[in-house]
Amino acid sequence: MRELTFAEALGEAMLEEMSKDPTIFTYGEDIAKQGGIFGAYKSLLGKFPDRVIDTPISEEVLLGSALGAALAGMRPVAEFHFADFLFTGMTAVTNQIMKFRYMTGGQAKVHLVLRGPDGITRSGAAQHSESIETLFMHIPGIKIIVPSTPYDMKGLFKTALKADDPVICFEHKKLYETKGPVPEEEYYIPFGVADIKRQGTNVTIVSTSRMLHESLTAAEYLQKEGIDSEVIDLRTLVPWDKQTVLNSVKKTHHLIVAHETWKRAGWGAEIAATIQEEAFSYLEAPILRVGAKNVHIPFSPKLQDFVVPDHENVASAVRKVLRG
Amino acid sequence: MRELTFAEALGEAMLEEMSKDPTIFTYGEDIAKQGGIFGAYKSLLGKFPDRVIDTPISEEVLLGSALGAALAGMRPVAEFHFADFLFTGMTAVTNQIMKFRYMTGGQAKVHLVLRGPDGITRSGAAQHSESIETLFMHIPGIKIIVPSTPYDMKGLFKTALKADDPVICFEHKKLYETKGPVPEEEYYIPFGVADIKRQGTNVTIVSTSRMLHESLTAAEYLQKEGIDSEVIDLRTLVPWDKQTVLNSVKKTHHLIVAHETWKRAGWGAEIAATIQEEAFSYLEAPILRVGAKNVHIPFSPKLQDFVVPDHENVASAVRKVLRG
Amino acid sequence: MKYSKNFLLGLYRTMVRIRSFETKAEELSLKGEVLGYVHLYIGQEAIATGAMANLSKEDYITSTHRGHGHMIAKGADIGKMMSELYGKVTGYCRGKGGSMHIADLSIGVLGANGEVAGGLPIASGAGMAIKIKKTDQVVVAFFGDGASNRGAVAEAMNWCAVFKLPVIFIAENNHFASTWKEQTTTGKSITDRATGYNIPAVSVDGNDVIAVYEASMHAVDRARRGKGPTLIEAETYRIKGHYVGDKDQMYRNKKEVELYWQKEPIGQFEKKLTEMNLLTAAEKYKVWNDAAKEIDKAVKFAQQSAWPPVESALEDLFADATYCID
Amino acid sequence: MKYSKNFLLGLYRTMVRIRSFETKAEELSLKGEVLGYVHLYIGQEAIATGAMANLSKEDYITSTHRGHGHMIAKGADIGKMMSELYGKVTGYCRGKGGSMHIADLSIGVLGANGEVAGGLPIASGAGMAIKIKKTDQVVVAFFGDGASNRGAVAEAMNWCAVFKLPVIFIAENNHFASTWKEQTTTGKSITDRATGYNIPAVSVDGNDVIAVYEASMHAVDRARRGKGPTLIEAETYRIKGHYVGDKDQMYRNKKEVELYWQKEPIGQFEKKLTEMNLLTAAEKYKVWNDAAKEIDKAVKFAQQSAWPPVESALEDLFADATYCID
Ligand SMILES: Cc1ncc(C[n+]2csc(CCOP(=O)(O)OP(=O)(O)O)c2C)c(N)n1
Ligand SMILES: Cc1ncc(C[n+]2csc(CCOP(=O)(O)OP(=O)(O)O)c2C)c(N)n1
Ligand SMILES: [Mg+2]
Ligand SMILES: [Mg+2]
Repeated sequence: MRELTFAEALGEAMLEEMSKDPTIFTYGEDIAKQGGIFGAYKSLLGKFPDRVIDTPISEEVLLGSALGAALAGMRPVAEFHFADFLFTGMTAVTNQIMKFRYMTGGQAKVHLVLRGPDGITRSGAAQHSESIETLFMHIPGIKIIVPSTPYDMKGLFKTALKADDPVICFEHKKLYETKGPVPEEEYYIPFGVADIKRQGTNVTIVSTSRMLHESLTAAEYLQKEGIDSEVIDLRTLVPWDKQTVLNSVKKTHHLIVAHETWKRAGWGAEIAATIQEEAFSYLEAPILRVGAKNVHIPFSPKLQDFVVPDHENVASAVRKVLRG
Repeated sequence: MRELTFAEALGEAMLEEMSKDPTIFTYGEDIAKQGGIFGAYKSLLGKFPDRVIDTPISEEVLLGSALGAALAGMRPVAEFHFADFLFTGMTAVTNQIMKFRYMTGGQAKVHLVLRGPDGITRSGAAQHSESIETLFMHIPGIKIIVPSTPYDMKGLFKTALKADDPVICFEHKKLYETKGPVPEEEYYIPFGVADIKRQGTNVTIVSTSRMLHESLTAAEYLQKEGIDSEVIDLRTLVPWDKQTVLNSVKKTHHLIVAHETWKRAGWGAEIAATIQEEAFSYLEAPILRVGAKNVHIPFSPKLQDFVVPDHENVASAVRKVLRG
Repeated sequence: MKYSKNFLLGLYRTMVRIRSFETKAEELSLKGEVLGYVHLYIGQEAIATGAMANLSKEDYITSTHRGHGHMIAKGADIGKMMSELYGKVTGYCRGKGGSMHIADLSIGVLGANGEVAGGLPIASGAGMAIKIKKTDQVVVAFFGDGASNRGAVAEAMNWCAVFKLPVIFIAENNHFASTWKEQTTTGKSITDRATGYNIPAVSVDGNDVIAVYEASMHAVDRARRGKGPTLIEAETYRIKGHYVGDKDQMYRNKKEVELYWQKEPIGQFEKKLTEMNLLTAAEKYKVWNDAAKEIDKAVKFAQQSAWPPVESALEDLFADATYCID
Repeated sequence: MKYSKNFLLGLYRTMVRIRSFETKAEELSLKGEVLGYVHLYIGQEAIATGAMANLSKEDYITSTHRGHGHMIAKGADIGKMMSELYGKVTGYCRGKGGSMHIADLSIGVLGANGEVAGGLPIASGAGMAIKIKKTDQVVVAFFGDGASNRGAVAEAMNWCAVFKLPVIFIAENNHFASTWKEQTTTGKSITDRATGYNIPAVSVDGNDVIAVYEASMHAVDRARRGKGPTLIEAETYRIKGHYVGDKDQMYRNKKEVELYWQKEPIGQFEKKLTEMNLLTAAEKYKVWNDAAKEIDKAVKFAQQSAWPPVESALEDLFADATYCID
């Protein structure tokens, strides 16, 4: 199968759906003239001049206008530039977009997509490195996609572009350049369906995005030690595929949840709390979580590596849970 | 002992500390001329005209200016009016206040307090009823106080006013008018020390704020059924008193966490995930969480009652955890 | 006057219907039948009425926390409004929204808003949609003098100016932001704010329905012709408390309030119409009486409507909520 | 000219030191020794230099993502700066901040900022503190033309005007917001934004250090006398890419960039000083040479400094972190 980068897969999803649906338009800071800071919109360069729009640095209107445009019949795709800058327009998301349909008793379909990069780079430091998907899982009203491969990126994003509800998509900065197979034929990936990226019998590792790859790497190392890991990619957090995780845990009796965002009150806690509740008697050891330490992302590379988890942290957690 | 309302206790804390420390000042929307919308500043009416300040409706500057004032040597106390409107200035909190000291390598003490009402009223609806303390537990950089009684309100707040770190205080709207004993003598309550508000042997209920009272009510009902509950008030969420909860669970072998905020990815998940990790072998049943359902707070009273938990939800969870 | 009697009486009728609705809402809120926070539009009726007289159902508006007048002037069903204020299932939002979240998408009302200035980004987005779809719709975004200090207002003005969006900003300057009179707003007039964005701006007497109508007419016309946004400041005065229940009002002088009751828009317009022999005592009586009857019917409808079933609390978050709620 | 040679050469020296630092930072960033995103101040040296010449260590500034020039002009240690850019433990932020979070609280720099316009609320708060403490300090808040479209800027201008705070807003209009030239900013000049807040505003040639110095002098003087904020727009041009690594710059014309290299502030000032016989070739050589030596020393210091110990990553979040980190 042909290979695309993660960025190209996103671009292709946009191109295909925009070609079919004239109500889709996309806008944000520095997207039209240079195809996005991480190149995600290179495929759109020179196309759809009315529907690929550079905007002022005005995040509250940037995000809030997506709601207005959706209510007026369009399907806006607003880029938030860096996940950290969702905060400069946060009220438009949490108080408006995520509440509108509910507050008005279901009067409108709020079909809009917010998307952009999250996660670490090399030395992005505290204000350009955050992963804040947990916030949108806690507060109700938006669906969350967190793809880990070009294949998932394209398929999930195409679904988002057809969805009748608000969707937020977090694209990890370190994934944009990664390559993977993407079929020529059109396909859509439904929300709420996890993908078992590796089958195994001893332990279940639940992850997403960059940490999914770290988990797969950890699984390789662990295999050499005789530990057979099942690695589940949730792919979407709202909704999240509880059943697949439960089934796996009932088989492996051990669970690790691994994400890049802070461990404390991160979404791993939700998975852990839910699974211990629903599969209590199947668990042979406590569920362990792997996540960033409770500080901000520091600038200096070794500090960053220490704060943010990688495959070694996943592997240690697995060893701990299996060997005590 | 004399009784004060929760609002009076807060007012007294402010009055005492402002009288001693000329660097404390407080500001927000509609606080100076009418003593705050929930009357928390009635005790300050007419006092400290330079240090009790009404402001424009400009939440980003309202919140962000607290950082600037702290860096310039003051101890600002900024009122956020409604927890929901933290979002209109959220970036000032998450990107500035909570990161400043860390990003600058510890160059400054960021002594500031953000405070205001959260939680439900009767028909406040989706934009005036939120509890969002979990966000500040997830993202590092601010200490969180969530008092449940006038005594705790005063003691914790006095500590906040002397702290050298950012503190956010959530005061539940339904608590302002509640009364409780407050000694005449000055006292401070340290952060990170839970208060066992009721001793018990069969089950541990961890809670805060309004839900603490619902948990105590539930405990009364349960006592009649022969269930003896221990009710722990965490009082602060960053830091939270893990040891007290662990000790209790090792005794009762059963744990319920109850909060008003959404159950999904709420702070109850953090408590549950941590305790199952650290007291796995002591647990005789899964930890259950009680929280709001995953929708917004609806306007109509019966809908609100259905979405937001009360003592009955706590009691059912206890029964379920003890009886299966 | 260059307007037909029919047209003028139409404006009058709308203002009276708003006033009557609000007077009743106040009474019912004090009684505890109407629930939640209620911010009355009394004294500002000329603004919604004058502005909306230029709009059709296809045009959009974004409203505020003080939004009943906007809804009524845009053509909302008073029964569904009242029922929503009661929290009943027949209300506009099936009892989920209440006064501060009332909306009627079918007539272009993109929501009241519990967040001050929260409507302006939404209005900007509706404007973007219109521009891309190339229709001749317009959007009117209402906000208060207090709201004008929120960053969202500045962002929205610049945004709409940059893209030449068909958005009309109407600042209802009632000189209060809850307890504060003016002191938190700088600039000589809110229209000065438009200068920085190269937006034409005009200040009008917000208690004069014709003045508001005409100013809006020009702005709407400009917007429909693709010339971009306009800011209108409508000067008025908040003669009622900030919300029902704001009793003491220690922050202002009772005399001042009495003074402004003399200038309220309906009385002024009645006087003008009477002087022009366009409104007889009988006609006046009929307008008020019709309004009263309509409101009574609405109240009865609300009272007799059912509470929403509790399970409906879990509906309406998503169009497709599969596995998203539990 | 009414200024002493000493004073003028001081300004010149500061500009040269900034330029030299930035040129070296660019080189080292391309080499990968300096880490993270680096936004160069090259071409804007006159603004930081002219403004800061009015300030003392006790005065505050808030800086931007393009903040090296502000730091140096305010009197920062170049060694600690370079070391921070390397992520070393001897850096200003112990390697935790990098270019975008550099700060020196001891000389009143309340931080660079990775968030566009993020400094303005902070500056407003420092202004409040000064007003309450009744000292004669001032605050200078720098921001870009792109930043001027964020709501925070409008909120801060109104806020500082309402409370008459000693805050000077300096808009560095380099005509670019990353890839965008002007098109996202309306208004004829950023000074027009001040009208809405009744703030005096002036536009100056930001490549003329004396012009910036004088405009700031008046604003600072006004602020010290308790008269409130001023907005200064300093017109300049971003002759380098948005950040080191912004190579193609498809969004602009190479010719335009060359043109503006003719107008860059140091060359202009050198010419002026030379014409006035205040700068000999030897003096000029010495200034550049001293700067180069200082920078070399700084680089060596950075290179020879240790990496921060990993455990230090868990420090500095709180003054008292008991039970807060784990
Ligand atoms: C973002 C936000 N901040 C604060 C509030 C609380 N609040 C509600 S109305 C109001 C005053 C609004 O004044 P103005 O915009 O002039 O409207 P008016 O009430 O005069 O109609 C305030 C502060 C809010 N609802 N939203
Ligand atoms: C709130 C926020 N939005 C977006 C960005 C990304 N960003 C960094 S610099 C920049 C352009 C800033 O332009 P301007 O304010 O004119 O400053 P200049 O780069 O020209 O110095 C943008 C969009 C950011 N850092 N912060
Ligand atoms: Mg007002
Ligand atoms: Mg610029």
